[in-house]
Amino acid sequence: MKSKNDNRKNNKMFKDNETIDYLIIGNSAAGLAAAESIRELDKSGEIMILTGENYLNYSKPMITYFLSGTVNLDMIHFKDDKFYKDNRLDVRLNTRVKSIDTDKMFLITDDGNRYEFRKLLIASGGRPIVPKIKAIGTKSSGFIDGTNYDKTEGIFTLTNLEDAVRVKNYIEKNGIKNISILGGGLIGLKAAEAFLEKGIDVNIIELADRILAATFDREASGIIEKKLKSTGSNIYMNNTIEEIHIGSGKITGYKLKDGEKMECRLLVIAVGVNPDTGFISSGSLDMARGIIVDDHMRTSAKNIYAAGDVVEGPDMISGGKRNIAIWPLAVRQGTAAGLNMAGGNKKYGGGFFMNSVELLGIPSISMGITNVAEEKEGFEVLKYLNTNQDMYRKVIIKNNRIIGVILVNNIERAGIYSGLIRNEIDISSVKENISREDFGIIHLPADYKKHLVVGEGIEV
Amino acid sequence: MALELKQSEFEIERDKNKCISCEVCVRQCSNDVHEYDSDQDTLYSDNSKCVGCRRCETLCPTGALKIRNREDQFKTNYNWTSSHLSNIYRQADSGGVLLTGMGSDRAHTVYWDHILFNAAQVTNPSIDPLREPMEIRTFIGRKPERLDFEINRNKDSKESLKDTNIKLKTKVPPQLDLSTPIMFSAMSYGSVSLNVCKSLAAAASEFGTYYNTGEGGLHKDLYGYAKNTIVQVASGRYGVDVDYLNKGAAVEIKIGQGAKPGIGGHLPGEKVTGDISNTRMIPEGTDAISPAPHHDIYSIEDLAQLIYALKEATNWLKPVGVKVSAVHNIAPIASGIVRAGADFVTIDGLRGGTGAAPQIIRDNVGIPIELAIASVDERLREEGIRYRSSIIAAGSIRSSADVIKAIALGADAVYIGTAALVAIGCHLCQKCYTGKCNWGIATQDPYLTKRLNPEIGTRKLLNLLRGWSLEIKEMLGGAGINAIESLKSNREHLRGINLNDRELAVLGIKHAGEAW
Amino acid sequence: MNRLNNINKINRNTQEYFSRFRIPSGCAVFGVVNESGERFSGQMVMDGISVMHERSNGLGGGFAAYGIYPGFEDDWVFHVFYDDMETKRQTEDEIARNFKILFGEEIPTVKISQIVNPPVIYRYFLKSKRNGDAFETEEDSIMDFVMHVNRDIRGAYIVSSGKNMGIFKGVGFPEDIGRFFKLDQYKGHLWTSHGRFPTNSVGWWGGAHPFGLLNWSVVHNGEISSFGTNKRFVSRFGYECTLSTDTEVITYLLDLLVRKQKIDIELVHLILASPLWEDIERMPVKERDILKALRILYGSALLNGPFSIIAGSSDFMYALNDRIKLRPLVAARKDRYLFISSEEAPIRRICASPDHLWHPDGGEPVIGIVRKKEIKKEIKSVRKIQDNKKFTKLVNTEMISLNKSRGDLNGSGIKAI
Amino acid sequence: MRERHGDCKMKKIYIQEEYCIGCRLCEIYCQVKHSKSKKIIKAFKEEMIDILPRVLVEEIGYNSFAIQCRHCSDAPCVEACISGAMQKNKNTGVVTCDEDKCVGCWSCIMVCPYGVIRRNLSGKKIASKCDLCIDEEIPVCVQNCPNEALKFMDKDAKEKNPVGTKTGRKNEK
Repeated sequence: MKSKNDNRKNNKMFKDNETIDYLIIGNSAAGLAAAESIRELDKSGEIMILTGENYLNYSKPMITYFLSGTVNLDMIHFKDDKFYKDNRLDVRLNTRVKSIDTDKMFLITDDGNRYEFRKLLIASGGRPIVPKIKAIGTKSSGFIDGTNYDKTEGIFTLTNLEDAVRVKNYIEKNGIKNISILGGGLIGLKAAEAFLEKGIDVNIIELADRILAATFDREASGIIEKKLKSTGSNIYMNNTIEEIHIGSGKITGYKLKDGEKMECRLLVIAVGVNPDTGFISSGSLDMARGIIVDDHMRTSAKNIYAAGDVVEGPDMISGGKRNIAIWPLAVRQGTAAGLNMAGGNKKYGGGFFMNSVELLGIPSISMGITNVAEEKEGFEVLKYLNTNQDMYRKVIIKNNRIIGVILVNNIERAGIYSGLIRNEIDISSVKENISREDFGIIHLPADYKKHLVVGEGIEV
Repeated sequence: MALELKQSEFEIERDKNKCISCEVCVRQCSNDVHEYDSDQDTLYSDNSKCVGCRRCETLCPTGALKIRNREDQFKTNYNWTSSHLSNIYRQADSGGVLLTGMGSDRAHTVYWDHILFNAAQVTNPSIDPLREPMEIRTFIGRKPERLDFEINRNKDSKESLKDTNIKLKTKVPPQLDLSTPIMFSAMSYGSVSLNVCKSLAAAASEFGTYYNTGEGGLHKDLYGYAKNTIVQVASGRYGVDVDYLNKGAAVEIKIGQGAKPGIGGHLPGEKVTGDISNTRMIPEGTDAISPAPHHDIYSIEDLAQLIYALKEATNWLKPVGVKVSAVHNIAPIASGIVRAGADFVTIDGLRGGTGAAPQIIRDNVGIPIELAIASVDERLREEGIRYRSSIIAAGSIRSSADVIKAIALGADAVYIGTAALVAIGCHLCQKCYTGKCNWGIATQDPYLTKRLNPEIGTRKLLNLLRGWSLEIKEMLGGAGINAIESLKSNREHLRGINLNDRELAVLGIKHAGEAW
Repeated sequence: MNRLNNINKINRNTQEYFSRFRIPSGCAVFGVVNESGERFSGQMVMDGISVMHERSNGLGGGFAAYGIYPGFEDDWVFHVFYDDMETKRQTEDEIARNFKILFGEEIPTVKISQIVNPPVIYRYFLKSKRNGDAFETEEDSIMDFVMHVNRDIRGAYIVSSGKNMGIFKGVGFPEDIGRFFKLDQYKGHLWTSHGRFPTNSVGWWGGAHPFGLLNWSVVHNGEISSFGTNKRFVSRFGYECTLSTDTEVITYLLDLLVRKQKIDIELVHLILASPLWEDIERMPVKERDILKALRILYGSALLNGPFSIIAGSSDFMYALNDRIKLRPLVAARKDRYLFISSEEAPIRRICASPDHLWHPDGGEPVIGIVRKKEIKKEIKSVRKIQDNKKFTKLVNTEMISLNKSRGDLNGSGIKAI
Repeated sequence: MRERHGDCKMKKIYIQEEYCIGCRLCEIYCQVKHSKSKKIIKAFKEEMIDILPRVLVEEIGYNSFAIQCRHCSDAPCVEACISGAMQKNKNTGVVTCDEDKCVGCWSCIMVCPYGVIRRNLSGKKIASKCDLCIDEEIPVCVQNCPNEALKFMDKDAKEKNPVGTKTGRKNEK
């Protein structure tokens, strides 16, 4: 793929300064969706993708499937070589962006190259959060944090394939039988599931009083906890790691906040992800937690767009801007960004949080706002709980519109809820049916039902 | 509660090797014959509830079901037949008039089956309808005795008529213009579902013929088919007002019906739901009772008054006809009706269908349509008034051959009712009066009426009309005739078989083997 | 077989037999008219029809001739077949009761070997005595009388019943019938002729063609599949088909439409061979409405099935094919002559180079109109000459003169009744 | 705003709910179609444990309809698929799930507003959905619907003959 660059006709004054039509930072969901959309409208423009990773293509959410062995490295890609070829995408691997000049429209990479662009998309995704933890036995600082955790053997984050490959190799090389996971969120639990599937015991340390606190309510968390515990895993709630013990450059154990000391040869830190915006100099783009974009995925700088986990885009439920780092929205944002970059006019309608995860054989889906105090004014909560089958269904309603849903175990037809949220359907006429176990289209308000049944597929 | 003596008429055979417990039969039976037992993962069927409509048999995806007539239900007895015994048992249980649906199933002579049609050989070429024009367009309505023209031409001049101004002086009365001599009989919304009405109306409209509203008024969904609608005025006068009359292309006064001469109708209140009550213009939930006679027609001159009242109401723009059952005096009755001013006379024979009739009446009252048509045509011709009215034959026209024979006997066109219903699914179980028609025809239960998709109904009816019309053309062509007019009352093309002299004489045909 | 043999012998029951069965037949038709009203010898027509010998089988032939009795121009003339003298007496009584018989005689014939067992053949020149009140027109009363005789008097059959015209027919090939009746000695302005090919072995003199009623004569080739319908249609107007022949019903239809209902002859084909609906629907509104009305009303008068007909009347000859032309028909003109024929050969035989020869389309009529004015002129002059003579002589003036010229005087059978 | 993949010409299954009679033959034949043997009796008696119908009949009282994947133009399931298993064929417009690639994350179930993707747990966890019987001229559910409550046609045909309404063309003679 790089050869294409070399073959380019040398008809410009400064070879290195040749301007690229569409430059994309990031080679994952948003970046590739954008590339594909650009190509749809612009058959000839040059598209270049820069990525800091050294794999041509893989699906980030699938790395835990890789860990568990469900997929191997051949199967983990979500776009094949043909996709890159058909869309004529010039991908530069191991090319990390160092800085961007938003005015003069060029960027500099870690390796010192300078790339001028006409249009830029920042789809750099997220970076794992590594909290600052006291380290005992380390040669240097006495702390580990985001800058140095990877210097200690046995401490990993788990957000990209390289991480997963390293974890996998480390387990195999060292015959690891027990893994501690800092963080009982989605990544932590997906990792836990992968390890459990491989027959490795798991300790989960969660700061909150329950796992999946961000996306689940107490009942839903309880179902998963119960299941996790039944596998023999330990969950340490209201807890965190206070100090990490290191010997010969390797982790040997840690001490919990409550004082308990644990042996540990492999620690996965999965407390969360932040938008990867380190290469953006402050003041050059409007930023909050992530890059702020408008409904056309434009940043505050001309000709610079952003999409995916790195942005704060319109949130359908709150009406404000929010960083919602989920795959479907990354694709949708990338698509919108790409079309707009290539001269189209595609509005991104906003999104809301949703997540599907199957843990220990229990499928669950959550979407929108899932934790509200029932007594809080204006909210209405409908619940269906079948304790025998650990079946749980919860629907949160505000102003007769659904704003959040949790489904555990029975996730069939979950998408109907996301449709109701997305289309802001008034469900007051069908409230009594909304949380029933066999909920279906037939229970929907007549107009919307008709739209679904007689229509011919949604136009997003 | 005493044991009911009536016995099941049918036996349901379920081939366990084929049954996949898909429960289609359970879902399709409105009589709750089939039941799924989840404990045993088996289906059971209750013979006694089965009406023999064969919906389950037809829809069973594996052919696991067979509905059989129950043989040896009773000890064989040629006098006390099963049907007599069953009827007595039923009546001993119920104490009422036994109701039934559709036309009589008794073994009365079907004269159609004793009449053979002709074909041309050697002396007269047969005509290939696929290559030559073959005309079956038919007009229903009063014809003037003659046409007068105003021609301004000197008889001795050599001027050709083409260059002359010809004016038609005679005013031709309104006519129904049929692309084929087949129309759909009166079937009211109420006795059949709206989807049936829609199918009939759309098919009639598409094919260029007419359907008849029956006595149930006209649902607003059918207004669009006005050009192809014959609106009926029956003794109950349901849904009749001046708008209704003018929504049709013709008006038919219903005096009688072949299945129940002399008997009125009764639509129970529970069937008079919102839409039906609107259409019939009666309060919801009230019984719709059509009296046996029209209480304003106690004699022929009363009929004449009504005919002319209806003509006035429709500005003399629409033919007004009269429908009567074929009874013993049908010829003079028809003559009276013609003289009373009817533009067409519909004669409904003994075997004509119904949604509900007392079985005893249906099977024992009236005469077959074949004989009625022959004698009415003959009588009207003798009286020299045949041209004044068209004759429409009804009452069990089962095939295009029946149509051809009816026309050769003297009818202008036929009405088909049962044949049309069969085309859209009716299996003649004769349980129309229960309102639980599994084929979605004679029912108002929304769960059942859905089963007739009027798009399919329309298509099937169109196919039937097309098929019969093609066959009529084939038969005409075979007989060396290329216009249906030339078949009308052309009894020379008919021969009887297995008929006695009296029957031949009434039919006005020779016996097979007798030449011209 | 007995029965059929009897029929060959022209039995009394013949008519009854014929009235019970229709006998389909193939045929030859031929007609000539001089539109100026100039009269010409029957020889021309005999020559013509003889060319189409193959189209007949000897079971029927005949001619209709118009303008042959100029001396009785305004009187009815009946040609009658009798089985025997008793029937003749009975019939003549009936005639005398209803008519003033101006003159009657046996029609002169010549014995030839080809013609066997002829009936007794007479003609009568008559004035009606019937009370007109019972009938709308005199014609209706004549028709009623003719039908009465043909129906009620066994063994008597009125062959033609018009004015200044006559039908000559019988069992045999047409050219032989012509010779038998000595038609070469008659002069008329309009002739039609017919050779018959019935599809049974039965021949009957009355059943031969042309068929006549009043001034009408019809020759026809074909088989009308709509016969039953047409028969029932005309029956409503008092026409009784006693012979059950297609030609008979066609004749009645013409009489009904043209004479009784006064439908212009130029419109008649729109009824008898009406255009197809698809053609009607393509026409301009006014024409369409007329055609539609005609077809709606007269659907039962549509002649269906193969036919070519030539109808004669006092002042026109009318030919028509069925609407899809299932039978041959050729027409030609030369000067004021119009020829119509089943085949072209007879026309060429008589007139080697016509001005115009064509094959009429199905349903397209050919009409030769004899202008009354021109006829009148000629007749008047004839009358003048004849005024002084006895009417017994009037009848055969020309014929006698013709006979004389040929040296064959066979007029001795003439006698007054 | 986009005309993707010539979707107008794509034949789709249209639903006439007013004529769904709730017989569920669509489900039955769908199961047979996606069975190993494709023989109805064998499929049901021996293989049924593995087969999910890909068309769902929903029913309350006399209201019922059968619904299957709508093969949306901008299919949210394709968008949400993390493994690249869910694909919309650019030529045919058909959305299919590549069962080899599917990892059973159920993201598609989460986003499908019709709820017509189901979990197939019989073997490896995979998402199961209507494949429009791509090797059949007409999908089997449509073929076997006894009342034409399902119709298979392209958008043009649909617009010419809108589902659920009668043409009522008058015969002009």
